[in-house]
Amino acid sequence: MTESKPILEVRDLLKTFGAVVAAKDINVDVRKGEIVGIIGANGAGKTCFVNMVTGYLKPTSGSIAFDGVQLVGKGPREVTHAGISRSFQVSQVFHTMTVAENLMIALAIAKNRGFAALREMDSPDLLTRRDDVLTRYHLDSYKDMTVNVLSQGVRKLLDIAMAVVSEPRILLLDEPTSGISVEEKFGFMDVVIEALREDEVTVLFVEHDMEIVERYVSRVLAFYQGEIIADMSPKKALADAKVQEFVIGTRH
Amino acid sequence: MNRRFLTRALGIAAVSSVALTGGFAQAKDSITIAVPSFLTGGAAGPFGIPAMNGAKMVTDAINNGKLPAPYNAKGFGGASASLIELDEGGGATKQVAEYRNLVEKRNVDAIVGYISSGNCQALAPIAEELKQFTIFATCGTPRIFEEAPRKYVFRTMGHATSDNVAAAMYVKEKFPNVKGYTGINQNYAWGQDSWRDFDLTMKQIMPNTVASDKTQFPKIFAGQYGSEISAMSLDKADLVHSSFWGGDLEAFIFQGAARGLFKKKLGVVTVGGTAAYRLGKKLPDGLVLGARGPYGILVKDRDSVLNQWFVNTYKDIYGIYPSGPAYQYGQAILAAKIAYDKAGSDASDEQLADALRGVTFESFSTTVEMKLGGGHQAATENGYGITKYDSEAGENVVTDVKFYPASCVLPPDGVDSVEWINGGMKGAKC
Amino acid sequence: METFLTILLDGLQFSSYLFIVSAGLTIIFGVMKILNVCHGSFYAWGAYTSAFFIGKFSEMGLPDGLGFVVIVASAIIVGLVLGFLIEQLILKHMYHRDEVLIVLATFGLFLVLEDVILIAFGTDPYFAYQPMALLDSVEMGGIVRDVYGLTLIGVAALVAAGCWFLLNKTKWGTILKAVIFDREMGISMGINVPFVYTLTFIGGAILGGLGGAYIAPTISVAPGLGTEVIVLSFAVVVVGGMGSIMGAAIGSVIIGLLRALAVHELPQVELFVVFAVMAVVLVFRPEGLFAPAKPRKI
Amino acid sequence: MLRDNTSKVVLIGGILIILFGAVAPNWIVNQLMFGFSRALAILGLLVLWRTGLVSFGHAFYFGLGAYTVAILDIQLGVTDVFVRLLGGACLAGLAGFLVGFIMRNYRDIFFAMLNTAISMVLYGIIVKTESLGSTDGFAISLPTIFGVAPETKYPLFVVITTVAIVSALLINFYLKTTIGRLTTPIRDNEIRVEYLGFSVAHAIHLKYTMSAILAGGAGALMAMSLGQVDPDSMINWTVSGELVFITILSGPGNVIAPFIGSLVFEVLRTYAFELAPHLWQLIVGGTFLTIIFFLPGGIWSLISKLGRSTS
Repeated sequence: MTESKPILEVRDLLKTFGAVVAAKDINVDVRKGEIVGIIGANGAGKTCFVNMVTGYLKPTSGSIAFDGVQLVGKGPREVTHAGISRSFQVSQVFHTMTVAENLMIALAIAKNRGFAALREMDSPDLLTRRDDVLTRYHLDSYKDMTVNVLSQGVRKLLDIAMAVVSEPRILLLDEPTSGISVEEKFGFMDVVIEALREDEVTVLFVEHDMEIVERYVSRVLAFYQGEIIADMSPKKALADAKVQEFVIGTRH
Repeated sequence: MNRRFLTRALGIAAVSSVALTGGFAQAKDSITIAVPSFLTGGAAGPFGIPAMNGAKMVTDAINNGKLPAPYNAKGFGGASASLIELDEGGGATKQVAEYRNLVEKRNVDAIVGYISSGNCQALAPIAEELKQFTIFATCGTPRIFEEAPRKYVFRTMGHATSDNVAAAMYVKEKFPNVKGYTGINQNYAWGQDSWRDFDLTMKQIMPNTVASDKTQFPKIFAGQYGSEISAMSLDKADLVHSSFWGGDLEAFIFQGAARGLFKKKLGVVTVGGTAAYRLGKKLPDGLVLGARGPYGILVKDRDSVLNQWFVNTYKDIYGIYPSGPAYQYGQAILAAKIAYDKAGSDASDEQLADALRGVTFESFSTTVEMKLGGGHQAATENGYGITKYDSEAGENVVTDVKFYPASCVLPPDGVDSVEWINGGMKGAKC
Repeated sequence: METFLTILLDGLQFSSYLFIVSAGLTIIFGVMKILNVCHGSFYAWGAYTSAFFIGKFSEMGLPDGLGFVVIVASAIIVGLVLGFLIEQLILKHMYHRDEVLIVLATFGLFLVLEDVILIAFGTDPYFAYQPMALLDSVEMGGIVRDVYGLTLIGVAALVAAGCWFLLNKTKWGTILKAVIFDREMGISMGINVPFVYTLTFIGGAILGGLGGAYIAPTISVAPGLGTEVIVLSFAVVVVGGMGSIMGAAIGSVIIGLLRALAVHELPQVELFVVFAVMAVVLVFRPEGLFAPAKPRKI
Repeated sequence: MLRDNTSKVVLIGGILIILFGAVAPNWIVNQLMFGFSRALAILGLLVLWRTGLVSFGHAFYFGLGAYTVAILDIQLGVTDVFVRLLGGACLAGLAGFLVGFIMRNYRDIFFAMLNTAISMVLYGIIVKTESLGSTDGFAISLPTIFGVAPETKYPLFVVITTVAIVSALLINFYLKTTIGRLTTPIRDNEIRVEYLGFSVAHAIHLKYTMSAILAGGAGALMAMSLGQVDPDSMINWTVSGELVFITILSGPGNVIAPFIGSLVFEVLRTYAFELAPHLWQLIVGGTFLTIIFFLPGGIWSLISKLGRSTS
């Protein structure tokens, strides 16, 4: 695995808001198939990092290369087209539409690029794919329910499902288990990670819960005050003094 | 399911259309006349309501055979008329839609009225298209009968040209020392035509006067004229011409008087008759005032039987003297009676038009000759006077009233007004 | 020089009138995010109420000076009664709905109130010349000006100063600014937002009524006078930046002066100039010259 | 394209109405012409409304379409109904495309008001320009169809109804395409649409341009069926308000709704004007408030409720 070329190369990333430094000296390589956990206290710069990689925020300086393509300066849409998707800390779904409709729109946008967008949306091919995704993300039973009435957990599943239908090569999950009860979270993560492994997606996810981190990730990035203070295997990281002090210790 | 609803809706529409159109097919012991006039907006009080009052009063008198001779025969060709009052406001396009409804849905027999030149100009071609007998009562633009020959459309009073030619003649006669003139007129057909005719006539008959290059054309119903009054006060011209009417005129006189405009300049208001009654003491003395012909305050004291009947009856019913619009609508209704009396109450639109074309009749205050526009456009005398507040009577009067005969202030039939004025008003008999 | 002074005075007089009316519109927009189309109705009701009572009092032989009391009282009564009723009966039940839908509701109200004026006051115009006659006229820049018209400038300055003081020097101003900046933040700070809304709406309505009541003595108060006003004050607010008092002031001055200049020098473009200013501002600064800062929502 | 129920109803209903027009009294034909002409503009506003955008200035495009017909008629003597219609729709569409570059960046109340502002600029220009008819506007000659000047209004009615049917079918189809489906999603969550890989700005720009074309076509047809244009009835802000009113009255539920809503509006106005000429604004305004408060889904929500309970 180590001999393969990194799919995502982040070099000297800096982000400032006026006098506030939100991220600095960020250097990360991610290889295909890795599942990377991003940990850190609130305000440590995790979401800022995700936002920069996915084009929501423009870095002050530095570079982000995805498969050799420079991402800095691209917006969310172009980053998505390049092959990077994301989910959100607060699920970003279409709340007055049903689960099936949400997925259908996501699929149609992903598959009907360009003038194909002017074709009728409900094609048999897309309907089959939609049902397949519904099954893999255990969303069958909510199919015809409006998002408004669904629990946070189901919304987050839908959020992630919508992010993967474009078949991204990298997926960034921003706190996938936040808002999900303790009893549900392992089941939830099992569903997600299994589905993602099937598709061979490279995953980076922001997480507060160290149990989740230990169980699912192959590598940990620990953030503290905008900087990466540890980049190592989960076992090492959890034992690391700095991580214990600045990440786990301050965790609530 | 949707199909069922559509057929059901169509069914309802069809049934209601039968019910609505069926109700009107009956023998002609009664006729319906639609009377459009301003019922809302700034023109309603000074113009629309008196106009409607005049129409109602004359119609009532005709229905009951109460008009003085020679019009004392009961009814319109024997039929009694009921009026449909409707609002003229909302713009020409809306009026076109309403007009079509009047003709095609409500099946009125005649349409008598309209104050705004914009409306008349829009409706004339529609009336021709629908072949509907229509008498315009008050509107003034000469374009209506000069643009195209009309078959079903009539106007029973003189047009803007006579107002402004008469105004210029009056100025020449009474104020020969005027050096220059400016004007404030509304920016639509009426205002533009009025200013053009006044300007051209002045150039002909008082060639030494200078026209201002900064004449004002505010939007109709603007209401505030502070800057315009300043601009005109600074202008070198010593005469201000205005064809404002209704509320706009009252606001303008009011704001101008407060700022001494009419002390420094000679004010000439061609449609001032309504304001004379309504403004009372607030109307400045010394304005040259017209009423778009021999109507309202200018003819209050004419002692013909018809005029005295009109003035006294109006005063009895409404408590005030009749102003120009009341006369003009009354006159148009009278013309309708004349057409019906001649053609019969069940006459077609075509027969009615034939009956009115080219007639000469004695109206309440004046003689009306339908001799222009191929017998569709009236020619009447036109006159001006000078305002003065009579403190004893507590009301405004006009002094130095002078009338000019129709043949003096209107072009002969078939001659375009602008060409006529520019050609030195050939054939004018003053 | 004469012309210059005249244009300046004409312009300022018209600006003052525009400002009084648009200040109310912009305050309501700033605080409540409502583009209040029936602001034109407040103006019309203010004009009618003051004209009606000035006339009545004059008939009763009361001194004409009372007219000024009537003007202020009319504005307050119209604002209190109409503003309160509309806010409580209609708008209050719509705050959870789409902003644009609320605009439409005020449009519906505007149509209704136009005809209610007809029912209440009839179609005949009213003249309330007494306060204007009382103040006489003066000669300035070679022409006669009515003093009443000049006092309009003072009234506008007073309104502007009052708004500035209220916003910057009182506890109320702090509360208002918090709600203007971010409603949710206001709620979390414990501000009684519904109450602030009611008071703001009434305040804005009073200013609209004041515009009408004060201008009434100089015009023929006739049906339909609200329609023109709403468009003009709308132009002012768009130019100045919606929700900004400062913007409304600057917008009024720009539009007022340019219009006066047009009337004097190039009368043909008089109406067009108002909208041309609006168009230019829109193309280069679509949110207006002084759009208030907005909180980040993501 | 014609498989769904709505398309079938549009097609069959449209043909029935064309047949009905042949025997209906003139005034009903008139009302149908006015209603269907205006409904085209509402169709465009419906697409915008589903996207969460309400324009308080579409009289700009409506008026552009109408005045294009007037100028074509008066300056160039063009009488052909299709040339006039295409001229009006294309010019409005072009204007909409250009203005769209600004509009696509605005939402909510700003979107509504910027549209008003732009429409008022056109209004100011026309009212003050004598060669554009100023306040009076123009009378428009009756259109010819394939070079023939028809004796009655019926042929024009057939043209308008056909244009209405075709537009309704096209919009109905558009709303089933991927880009056409991006209405509620944009209203619900623009960020997600961007992250799914679709440009919200482009989607809105397209919808805006479409609505401009439809409003322009509506204005052109309205001008021809009325035979008159003037700024107060075609471009003033109250006209924009009227268009939005009919949109709300119709409801966003179906492409048939604008046609029903427009007809109801015509009938409402005709009778309000007939029965209470002093109070027609009060009646229209009151209806408006009632719909906003008690029938947020518009007339269509009543119809679909009725349909559900009978079928």
